[in-house]
Amino acid sequence: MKGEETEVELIKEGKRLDGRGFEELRHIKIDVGVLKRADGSCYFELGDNKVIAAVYGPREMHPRHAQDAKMAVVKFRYNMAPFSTDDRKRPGPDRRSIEISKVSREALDPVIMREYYPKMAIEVYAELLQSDAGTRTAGINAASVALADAGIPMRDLVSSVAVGKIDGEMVLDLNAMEDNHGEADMPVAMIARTNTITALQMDGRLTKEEFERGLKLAMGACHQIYELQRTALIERYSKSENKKEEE
Amino acid sequence: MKGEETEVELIKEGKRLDGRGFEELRHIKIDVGVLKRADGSCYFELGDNKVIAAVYGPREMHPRHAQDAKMAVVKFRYNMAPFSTDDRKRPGPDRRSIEISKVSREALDPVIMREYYPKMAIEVYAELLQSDAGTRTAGINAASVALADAGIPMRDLVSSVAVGKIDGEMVLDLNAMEDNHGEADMPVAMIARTNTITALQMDGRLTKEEFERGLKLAMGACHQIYELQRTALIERYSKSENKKEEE
Amino acid sequence: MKGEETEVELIKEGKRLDGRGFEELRHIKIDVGVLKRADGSCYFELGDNKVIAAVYGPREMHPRHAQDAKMAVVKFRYNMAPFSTDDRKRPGPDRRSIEISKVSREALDPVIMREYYPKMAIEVYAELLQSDAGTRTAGINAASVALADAGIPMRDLVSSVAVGKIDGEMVLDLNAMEDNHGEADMPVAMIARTNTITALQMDGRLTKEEFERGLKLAMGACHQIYELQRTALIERYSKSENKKEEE
Amino acid sequence: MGLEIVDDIREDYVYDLVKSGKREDGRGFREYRQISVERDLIKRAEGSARVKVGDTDVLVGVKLELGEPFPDTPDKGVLITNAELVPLASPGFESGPPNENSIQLARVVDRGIRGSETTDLEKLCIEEGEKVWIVFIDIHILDDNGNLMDAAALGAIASLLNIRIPNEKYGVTGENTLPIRDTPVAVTMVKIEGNILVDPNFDEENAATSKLTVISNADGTLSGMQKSGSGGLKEEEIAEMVEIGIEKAGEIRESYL
Amino acid sequence: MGLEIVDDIREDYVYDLVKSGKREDGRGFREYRQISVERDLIKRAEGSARVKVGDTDVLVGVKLELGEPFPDTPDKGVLITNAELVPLASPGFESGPPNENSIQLARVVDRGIRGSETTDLEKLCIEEGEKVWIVFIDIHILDDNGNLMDAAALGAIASLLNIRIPNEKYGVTGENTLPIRDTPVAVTMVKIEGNILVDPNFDEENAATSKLTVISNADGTLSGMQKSGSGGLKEEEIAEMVEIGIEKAGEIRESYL
Amino acid sequence: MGLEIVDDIREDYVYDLVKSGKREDGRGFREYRQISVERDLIKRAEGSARVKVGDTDVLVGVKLELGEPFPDTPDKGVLITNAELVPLASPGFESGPPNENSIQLARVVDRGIRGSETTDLEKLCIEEGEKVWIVFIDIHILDDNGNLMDAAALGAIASLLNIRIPNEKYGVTGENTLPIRDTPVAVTMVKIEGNILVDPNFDEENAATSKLTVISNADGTLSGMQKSGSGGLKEEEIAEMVEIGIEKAGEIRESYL
Repeated sequence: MKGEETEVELIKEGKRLDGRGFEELRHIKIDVGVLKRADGSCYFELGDNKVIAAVYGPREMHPRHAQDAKMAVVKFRYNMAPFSTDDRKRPGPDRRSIEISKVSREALDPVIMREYYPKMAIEVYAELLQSDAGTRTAGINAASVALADAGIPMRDLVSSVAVGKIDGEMVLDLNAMEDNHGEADMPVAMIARTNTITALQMDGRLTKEEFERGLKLAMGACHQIYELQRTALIERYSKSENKKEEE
Repeated sequence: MKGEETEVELIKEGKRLDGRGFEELRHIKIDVGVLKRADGSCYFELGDNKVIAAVYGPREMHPRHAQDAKMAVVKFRYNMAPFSTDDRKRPGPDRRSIEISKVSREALDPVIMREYYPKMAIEVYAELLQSDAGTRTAGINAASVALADAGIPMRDLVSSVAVGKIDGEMVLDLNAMEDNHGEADMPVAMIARTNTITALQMDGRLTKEEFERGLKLAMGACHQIYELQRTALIERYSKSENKKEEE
Repeated sequence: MKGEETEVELIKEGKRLDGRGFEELRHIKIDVGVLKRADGSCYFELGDNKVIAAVYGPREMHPRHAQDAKMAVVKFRYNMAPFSTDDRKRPGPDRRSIEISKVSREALDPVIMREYYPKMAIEVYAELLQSDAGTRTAGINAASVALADAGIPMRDLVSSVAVGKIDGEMVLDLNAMEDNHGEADMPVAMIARTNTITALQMDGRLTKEEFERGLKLAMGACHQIYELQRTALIERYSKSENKKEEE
Repeated sequence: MGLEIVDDIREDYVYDLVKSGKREDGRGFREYRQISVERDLIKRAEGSARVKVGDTDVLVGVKLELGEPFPDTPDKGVLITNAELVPLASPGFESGPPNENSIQLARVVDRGIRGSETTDLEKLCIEEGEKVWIVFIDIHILDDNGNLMDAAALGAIASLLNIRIPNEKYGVTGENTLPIRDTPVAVTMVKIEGNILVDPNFDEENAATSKLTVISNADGTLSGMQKSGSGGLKEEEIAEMVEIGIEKAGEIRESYL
Repeated sequence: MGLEIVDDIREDYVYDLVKSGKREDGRGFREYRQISVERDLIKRAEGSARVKVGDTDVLVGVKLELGEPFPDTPDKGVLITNAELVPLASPGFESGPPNENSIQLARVVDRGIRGSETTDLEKLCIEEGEKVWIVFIDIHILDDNGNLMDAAALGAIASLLNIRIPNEKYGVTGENTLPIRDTPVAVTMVKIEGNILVDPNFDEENAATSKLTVISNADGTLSGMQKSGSGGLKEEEIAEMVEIGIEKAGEIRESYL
Repeated sequence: MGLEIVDDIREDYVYDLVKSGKREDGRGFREYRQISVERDLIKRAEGSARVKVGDTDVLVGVKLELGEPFPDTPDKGVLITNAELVPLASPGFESGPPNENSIQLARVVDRGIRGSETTDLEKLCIEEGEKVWIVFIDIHILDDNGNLMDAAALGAIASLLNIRIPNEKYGVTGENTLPIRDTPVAVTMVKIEGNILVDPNFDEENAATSKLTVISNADGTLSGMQKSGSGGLKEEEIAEMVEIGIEKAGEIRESYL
């Protein structure tokens, strides 16, 4: 969405350049509990996006004056590895990653039972190892699973995906090529069970009708992702159970 | 005072380029209580300088180890808006603004009854919205009134003005053109009632006699400014009183 | 050791360019107690290296959460003055100085009786005023004497020197010319009385045998430096004694 | 701790009011506070606007400087939007580098302008790949009494509408004004106790857990949206907010741009 | 305070084990944990390797960009090694600029590569004094379970061994691979209760007061060494560590490079 | 807290002494401590001077590098003055970026030099608009026992007086010395209990609420002035201080420059 003219033809014979249909997600791969030091962790692949999320906590909140006497403070840090992007990304937070960290934290806040841990911190880290558009949605999906893996009490999982407009069509889950040459991009996060939207951003230009269509499309895909997240957690849980039994 | 030769003729037929006499101030406009969130505030115009000052406090001092057990700590932050200068100013403090903040704080310290509020902080912010030489004096004038508006106990107001040397003459209240091409600049702050100098800087080259003449000139002008500051505060006070009576 | 070819002939007729033999130190000068404000201090010259070290403490450790409940924390700050190098050094820590600070602190830690001062800080500052290769060893030597001058309880002094390889030969105490065009550089710090190595770095390329020869060479030179450090401290001590007697 | 209790009481007060269909300042749920837009106050800037929405007070200044284009858009000018939540404006703001709130503010305003292709960035190119105008939109918050977003966005577009390009100062030739193709307007709403309130004041903003900013253009299309806050929104609530956002933007555009 | 007691107990546990000739994970003193090297996982990078040593997990990516050479080496490319101990990898890591541990990690890996003259920096020059390849070696720690140094150094050399030079992307001509002249391997050892243990895990690293990293090349020469920790080492201990370091490096080189 | 009480006692001690016409170190009110100026200690610098005023110890080094002029003065060299209050010099100094005290110190020294047009910046131009000498005056404080300002200013002018321009190192041609047109000298005074004391030591500086630095030139003109501290001064006190400042500057100039 760089305000560029769409010079590239992104849809050919009813298919997108990577062969997907309009309402088709990229391939998704979820591994739970991939890190040893973290209290919870998740590796999430969305097409060529590769992200690892880790959760630490609840633990003491520093600095003290930032504690909340009534509930845990959730910290979220979205970070791109220097080699994750086409041009090397300078290490450290930039304005984009600071905004994404805020949006991601607010996407997860509604499901975390923060009131259980007054004055504590729950820290969530999402490291982008490879990026191909949609990184913030991949990060939220990974973080949601990592929170569950860490045993943080949650009302439900959060699932996230973007929709966008390319060549005049509303399509699901833009890749980098589509994002760069498309007309609009709209990341959404949702609590699938209650259809509650917890993150919503829009960028580009859409009519009201396109927006509404896009939102429905995203919500449907969030349900798909939610099932994949649940399955991954159940597998992980049953593995640990089996391990225990073996012992 | 950039060490530049005076190539520009700054005085013509006994008048300065903007038509002022040697001992004439630029127009001054003072509005008290212009901000709602701040505990006290003041908008001050000096020619083309536009500054807003706000005061918060007394309130708890952070960090604790910077508290003074015997009196309140005054913080002063002089800041130029990015659009206030000819070339855009990069946001954030630079060396010049850090020095001006120190000088301005020390100009105000002598009148603030800091001993009333041990361990507390009194925070003063001066935002320069448009600059035309003399910004630090405008900032001190505005801050002094804002402190009074915030109800901070004060021994008196502080008034401030610069004098300088242009085309060999000592004149009052340099504008940017005069400052850039003049031979010396000398900002002064004073407690008018007791003729106590609380800030004094000099830059450029002056004889002892020129310096003494300049100082007298500045002191006289501080008395004028003091009257304007008092009038503005009285007006503000009577307005509030009227309001109360109407209720 | 910049991975550069050795184009410069560094050894002529069995002597180094500055006339030294292979196993010869540069001239060393040690002055103890050169600063008044510091609790202990030492000026150390090693050839053209000039360094002043100062010690403050034991005193309260800030911030608190960095305190160690069982022993004092030693802070070490190696800093180059902007004019100490061929090209002006930008003020402030860079990656090199941060690493050297760590290595120097760990070189001194083993001799400081840190367990005497739980929760306290012992601060060591080494300011490089002029540099000519071997600055970190000069800094460690100076700091070690300054710690003793400050009366910090120590098991022994630490002595430090570098060895290196130039024109195929292992030599002692490289100067800048030798360092820039040499094949390897290896700074060593040692507790002379017990022959305990407390710092060891190597950079360049050495065979195992060259390394072992180099280490022996460095250890021998550390004994020489140790004697000079002791002598300087004894002189300082006797001077203070004489002063006392005179009073 | 004392302050936290006060915050709780204020929140409860806002909730109770809203439940009985009222707002602190007597407005209707769909009603903006008094808006004013003053233009060209800052003569050192190439464009400026001071926007007040109730007691919220925002000064936006636009400066143009010559610089190099980005390598991937060699024929376009550069737009940089920056917001400073200076500590003058609120007891909660602190000195220091931009925090997440000021960054979000700047980036949402920026995206609204880009999304609508408000400025024709190609008109800001002087020499392809070499020299273009860099347009700095600086948002300076003076008094934060809630809903900085709408005030900042309005200030930005109002400033852009009449900038004077400083060709002479920089010794280049070209047109002196910048054609503005659209006028994106931001409308922010919060959800409190199931009700949608436009233009939240400070207490309402604090009390609400969900906030949505909807940026729309003269033709009713959307050019930006941002949900914030630690709560959720339902699809139908969002639809309603979009509806309201477009309508209110139209009213503001008509009155103030 | 509670945590400190736990630390003490863990340390004592490690000491007791070592005294009885054992290690937490059942290894021998001279035994590495299981090593794995996965290459080219990151397609945005010109070279990459994920190295696991036991549960320690490090991802190294190499990116090449065009830039200017240093003035004193106008005919050579530039090598920049950077390490990020991101807070994802350990409860003890914090966000923020690189601290002394990450700086030391990056600098020791960097010196190992330079010392062995692994990369022929002259081959990275495109136009003398004007345009050279800048090689960024970025070490991204994912899981710190001890001995980051060896994993990072192995990841760096494994990444360098098969980088693809992005000539096309930058519109220059030249060879597509970088000849690697040597393969420095780092071997880290700690001294605990008078014993030398290779490849310390997290608890062993914490319990030990002295650590030595020995970097050596295919021909058995040394190209880097770094002692760390607040304890000392004897000459004969160092000699033994160098011996072990060279031997273990040979084994790792053979199996994984 | 303990420290604050000590501070109070020291302050009272200084007050009592001054009231009875005395100073801690036995000096008269108008008397400087012993001054020494050592030149050219630092051979890596193009000029240097170590100035001691009593136990106050300041090292100033001047480095010249080639660089670009400022756009508004294309035919002039650039003078940059920087001061570092390194934590070695005082228990009160902290590591980190320059604070307001070090910035004030550097800026007042800098203005003194500029005000007197000490250096002919046009002589430092090599190629108009392209290449000029950048003169870095770096003030490095070694021991702060009061009155850093006078020591730093004296070190700066003493360093400038005999700099060697490094034409050869940078491969340019030109004169090897810099003509110095004037010799500004700073004299700092404090007011304590109604008395004016020159060259305050550390305790006097802490005890005084008002301090004035007067910088003057060989011909008795003033080229800089700075009041600091949280107290006020009367017109006649300032006049007296200016008088003393010019006189003392003359004495220092004669003895040490």
